[in-house]
Amino acid sequence: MKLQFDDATLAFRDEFLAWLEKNRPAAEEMETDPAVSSAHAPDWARRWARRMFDAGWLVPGWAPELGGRNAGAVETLVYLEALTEAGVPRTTNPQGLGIISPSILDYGRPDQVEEFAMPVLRGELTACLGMSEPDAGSDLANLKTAAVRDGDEWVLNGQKVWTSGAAYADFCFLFCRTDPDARKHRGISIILVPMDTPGLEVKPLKEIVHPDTPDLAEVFLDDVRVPIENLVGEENDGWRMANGSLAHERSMVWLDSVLAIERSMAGLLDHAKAWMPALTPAERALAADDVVRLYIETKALRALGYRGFARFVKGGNAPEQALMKAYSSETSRDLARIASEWNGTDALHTTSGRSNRRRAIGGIEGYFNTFGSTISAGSSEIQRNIIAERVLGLPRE
Amino acid sequence: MKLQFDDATLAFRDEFLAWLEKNRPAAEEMETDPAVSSAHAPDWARRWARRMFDAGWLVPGWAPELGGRNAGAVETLVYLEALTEAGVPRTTNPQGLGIISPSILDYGRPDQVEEFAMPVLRGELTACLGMSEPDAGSDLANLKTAAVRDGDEWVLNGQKVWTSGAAYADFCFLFCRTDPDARKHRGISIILVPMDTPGLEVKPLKEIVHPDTPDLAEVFLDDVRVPIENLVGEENDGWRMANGSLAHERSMVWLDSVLAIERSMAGLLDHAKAWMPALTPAERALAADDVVRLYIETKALRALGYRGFARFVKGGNAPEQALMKAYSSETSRDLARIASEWNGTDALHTTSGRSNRRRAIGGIEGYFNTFGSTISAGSSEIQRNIIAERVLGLPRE
Amino acid sequence: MDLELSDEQAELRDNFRSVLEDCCSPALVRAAYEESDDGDSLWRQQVELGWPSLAVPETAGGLGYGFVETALLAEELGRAAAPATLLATTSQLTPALVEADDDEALARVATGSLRGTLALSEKGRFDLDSVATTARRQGERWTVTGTKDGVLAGATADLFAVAARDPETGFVGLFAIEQTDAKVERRPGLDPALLLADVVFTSSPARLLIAPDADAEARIARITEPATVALALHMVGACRNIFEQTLAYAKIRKQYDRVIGSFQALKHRFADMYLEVERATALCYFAAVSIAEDDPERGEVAHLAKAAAGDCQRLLAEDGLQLHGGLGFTWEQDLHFWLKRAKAGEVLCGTSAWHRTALARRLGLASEGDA
Amino acid sequence: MDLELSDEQAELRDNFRSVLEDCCSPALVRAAYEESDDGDSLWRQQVELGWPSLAVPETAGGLGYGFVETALLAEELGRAAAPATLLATTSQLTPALVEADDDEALARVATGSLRGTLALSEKGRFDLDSVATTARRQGERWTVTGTKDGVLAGATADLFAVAARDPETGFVGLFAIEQTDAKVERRPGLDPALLLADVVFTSSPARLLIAPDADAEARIARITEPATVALALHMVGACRNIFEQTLAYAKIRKQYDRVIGSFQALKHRFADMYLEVERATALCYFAAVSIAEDDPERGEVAHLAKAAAGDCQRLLAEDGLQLHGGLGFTWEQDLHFWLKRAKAGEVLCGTSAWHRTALARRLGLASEGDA
Repeated sequence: MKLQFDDATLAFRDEFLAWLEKNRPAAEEMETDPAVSSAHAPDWARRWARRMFDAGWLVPGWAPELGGRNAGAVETLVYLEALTEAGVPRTTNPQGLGIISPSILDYGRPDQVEEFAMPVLRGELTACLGMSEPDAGSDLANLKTAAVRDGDEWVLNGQKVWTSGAAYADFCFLFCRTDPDARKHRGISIILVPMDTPGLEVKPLKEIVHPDTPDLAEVFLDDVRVPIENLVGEENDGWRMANGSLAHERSMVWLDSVLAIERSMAGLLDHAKAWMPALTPAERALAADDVVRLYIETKALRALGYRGFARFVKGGNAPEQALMKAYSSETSRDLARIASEWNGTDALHTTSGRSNRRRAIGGIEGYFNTFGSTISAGSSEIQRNIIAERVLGLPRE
Repeated sequence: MKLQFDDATLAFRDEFLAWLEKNRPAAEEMETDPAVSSAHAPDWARRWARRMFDAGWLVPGWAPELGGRNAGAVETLVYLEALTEAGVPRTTNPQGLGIISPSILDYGRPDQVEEFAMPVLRGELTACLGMSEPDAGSDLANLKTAAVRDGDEWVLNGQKVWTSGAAYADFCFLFCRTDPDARKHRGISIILVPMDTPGLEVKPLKEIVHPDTPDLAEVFLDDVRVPIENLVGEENDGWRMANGSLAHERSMVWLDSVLAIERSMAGLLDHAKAWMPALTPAERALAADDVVRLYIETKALRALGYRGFARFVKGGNAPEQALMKAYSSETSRDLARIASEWNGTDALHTTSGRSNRRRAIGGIEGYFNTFGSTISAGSSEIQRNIIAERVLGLPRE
Repeated sequence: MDLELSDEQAELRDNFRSVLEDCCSPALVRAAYEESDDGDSLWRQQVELGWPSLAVPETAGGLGYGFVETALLAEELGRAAAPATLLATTSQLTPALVEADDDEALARVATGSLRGTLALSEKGRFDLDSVATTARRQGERWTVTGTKDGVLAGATADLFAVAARDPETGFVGLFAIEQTDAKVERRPGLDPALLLADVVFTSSPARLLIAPDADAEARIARITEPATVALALHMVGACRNIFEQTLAYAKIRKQYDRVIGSFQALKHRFADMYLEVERATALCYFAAVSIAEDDPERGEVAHLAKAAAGDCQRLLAEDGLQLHGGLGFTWEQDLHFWLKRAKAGEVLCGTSAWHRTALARRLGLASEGDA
Repeated sequence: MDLELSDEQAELRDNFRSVLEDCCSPALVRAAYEESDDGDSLWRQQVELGWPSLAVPETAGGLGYGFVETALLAEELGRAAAPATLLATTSQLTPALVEADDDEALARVATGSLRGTLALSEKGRFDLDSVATTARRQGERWTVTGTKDGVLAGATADLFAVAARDPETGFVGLFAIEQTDAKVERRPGLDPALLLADVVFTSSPARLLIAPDADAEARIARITEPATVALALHMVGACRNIFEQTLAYAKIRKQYDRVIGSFQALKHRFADMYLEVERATALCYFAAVSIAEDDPERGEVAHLAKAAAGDCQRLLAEDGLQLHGGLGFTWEQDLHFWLKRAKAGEVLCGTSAWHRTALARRLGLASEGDA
């Protein structure tokens, strides 16, 4: 165990910080022209992606031709922390950069890499992930959207739901059923679908908070035709690729959550000091204790995350990953709840605009917003099943 | 809804209080010669039972020949509260008075009533309930203790566990399997077994608290022979009677829990005032809040209990009963936990003697002691299943 | 002690419920969210039904019901997530006018020609100690200056019952101020149907309801207690609706080819939610009957009720949303009306933490200076 | 930052564990409960293994390991619910002697000829402000008068490191007092293997370890921090054992013809228990390495560790016992050794509430006077 990074890692960080200082997008342009969806790339974001790509800072762990510099895991960790500390987003299209491009690089043909993956990396295209369906929820095995081969085209019919960024993305990395007779997990394929293909309709889903800037959407596919070569990987091999896609960068995903919670915690500490004078001494002690409990969770999340990361780097098992998903999303929710409960009637105020979502603290609206994480990408309930069955070896029902 | 009892009820209470004042056992004799088990009746307890029986105060709701006075439900409620407020136990053999005698009265023959039920009511005999078995736990359907008919005798073999008071009881109200081929709930009978029958051995089970005065015991039956006429009710009808037995006085069971928790709460309030000066102001606010939360639970338990009781009196459904078991036992546990957590190193002290068990507050030992209620007679987990399935109508798995 | 509704009370509650199902549908609530509809048509229907007159004494032309009935109405209004005008008028303005023996205003309430609310909270604090608004006397006339926030149904009130401090004596009194003499700033925020407003008084002419003297604090408590209990039960009504919707959903929604309500972990959570709703209901009813009978413990029960309602909203909003999954997260589903109503109640009429600290003081658990 | 054990540390931990499985079986712990056995034979074996010398600097004849290794030993001793002599000697007495540069006493610790502990707590309070025990100087000699309670392994200590206040300056210092100069009252209580005692000093001759001056508080913190973190990890070690026993039981115990571990509600509780144990372990390791590296944040980490250990014992003792059903409630089962060890730790070295309030002060969340 050790607290400090070694000299080589610190030198790597210094190099990045120096580059970042010179090349980062300006706070004003980010403020003036915010990303309003998880697949929306304003001009500054496109320029920023390209600059990162060219300098080998986009995905440091990858080869230079893919926007990286063959950095190690610890270096990547340090890089991600530095970006967060600087308040600069790595991308405004996280699914594109984190899941879709890597999957195409892993399973796609060279022409698909050229046409879809590289443009996403260079900030020229954005992508959305078409997985959830109305009756399938977290359960990919119940997928119903069908792709039927008709000559040299796939004909797609069905409906996706909870598709982040669908209204802004250039193409969709779409999971569909290509063999209606295969059972469950078999018979699923992945097809690349440009969002402007005729027959494809996006209907934004307003959320219970910030209904003015919806990010989620329903995607309806009515005889949508795409070339046969838009199939990624092998036909009916989607389930295996899905597990690959979603596992991408999993070892680092905890960091985003931890950093986000640390930011919220810093906000809560400031906020708390603002409430304190109006409270009675007894209330003050209770409020302080609520905040301290969350402070402990924040520290625990980081400590847990680092332990898991250390095991991952050593090539070992990191059961902390399943834990981190449930724990970090619930901590984030609890933090928002506590922030609102001590905020008096100010907790009833709402903000507008997507860019304000993360910044706002102390509102019940912000509390509701956190349920995005406890519900999506494997709900807290599913994470607990995973921990109990896969990590602790309890029998399936 | 109303807060006050009507005049007739208040008159009933006054009558009982006057009688109680004159006839109650003295605090000193209860102190000097305490009941050390739930089937132990010291001399004063036997005299007290007889006095209650003769005066028609033992079970006010029953007919005079059974020790009652045909009182109504509300009157019984008032009577039980008055006893508790006076600090006088209604009986030192609660299973005998509350479950076993009523069951024999309901299902037994006149000679069994004369030989077993009435002596229990008059304080001449005590009884224990033989239900749990090592592999059956709360699940009566897996009962294995067998009774085989041999001429005019039952031959019993098997083992009971968690039998309260077995070391002091005069007889056991024993559940056993009389038809080994019948499935599950069928084939169970009830037999009355004097505890001094050859072949019956009682092995006290020391608990993790107060190991010096064990109340629970294992009961081993090795070719234990009792007369054929000791069968209660019909052969193989034990399951139906069990549901009857356990339901006895169910509408009032909540009251015992509520009254016990109110006593603990009063103790906690006193205790809390003793800690407070040593604490810092911030700790004081946290301790006060812990106590206040329990105070709210105590009030809620009473309010819930009274609502359920009111529905019961009106002949309606009282889903509060299943709730009350889990909620009251868990509140009692939480109260003991909080009392120990603020008690500094004094929380590590232990007491000895059964009579001190309930009185002691502030010890971790007292906290452990409360698990008797969350585990036994249908654990909190089972209560939640019951609520979900029977009250809320969620499907069985 | 009988904490179950009498047959008459149960009938009244059922009547409130079935009428509100008709005249206060989710579509009407949605109009408050999406079209800034203040629920005027609902108010007119409620007036026709005589509901505003429910708690008005018979001497002032009302039906003269006790507080239990007012509380039941508040519960059903919460179950409907109704626009808040009637809640504020019956549970906040009416007790103030009753305490002040203002039969003239009460008569107007009874006929539906006067809507109003209590304006107490300042800077989000619901205790009299925090009242900085001043009331100044010139001869027989009073004027009030200050700002009140989080005023329930402030957007539709004709009359405000305003807590204000006489700077000369330091006592807080209660004053009636017409809407036309105040500046009302709407704050639709999280739950637009609450019709919240901040209200600014600038030397506003005020009519004395409760004189700022040594008795005033106790008299104002006789208004804030029912207001708090009604709001608590209102929240619990919203929570019970969340509970029923979530339970119904769990009985039909399938995951992994099973109805999700058959998963044991969810069953146990439903048992816990059920307990939380029943527990809060029982405490609120206990509080309501204590106030109705003017029991000596009435000062304690409002704290119990609001603290229990706080626990209830915390669990029900959280599990209700979580167990609905993505569906509950969408604007088009109605669920969020009740989620927001339940949570918004937490910061009105004092948070549960505030009520718990007040209870600690009553129980003698705070040292001098701990406040 | 790397919070996973190095290969060498993992090997050492495994060694502690396997040795303790042999020489500190549940039967040995039972002897402490049933036969007032103080674990002397265990102590002799531990001395043979050189464990008391682990944290003693090489200059004083010890192995000179850092605090991480001491913490790992404390964790494994908790996993074994071991008689507490070694825990107290390595995590309480040794840091005191190291801070005082007392190489002579350290050398005796290293050879196993000196056992000892910290005597700080009075009336159940573990903060220096609560120290009323006095230290009086006459020439070069000090005498100490006062009563310490809840002294860990006080029953077997040869030497006490005693916090006492100089009434002249008001500062608290630390003093070494021989067992023969103290009156030791054993308090076996809940967990007899903790060997707790109350210790009374009456003008007891005392050797100065840390002078009662302006620096003393900071220097004593450098002793109480490792003592607290070691105890926290000791509790977590006990909790991990409870967790593993309960998990194993849930995999074989059947109810309603199903292994109880297949019920989803129990699965989710196991997931929560697992989180609680992993979370507390991670924070304790973080605290241990911060102390080992003398990080500027070391003053904060002991609070984090002990508060997390408090949460951990609360859940694990409760669910561990509950899910074992009646079986866990019996004396003949060993489970209660760990239940009691885990819970007893909560009231030693400061409760979790006390550590949280200390953290609140450090974070600037308390106003002046709130303390």
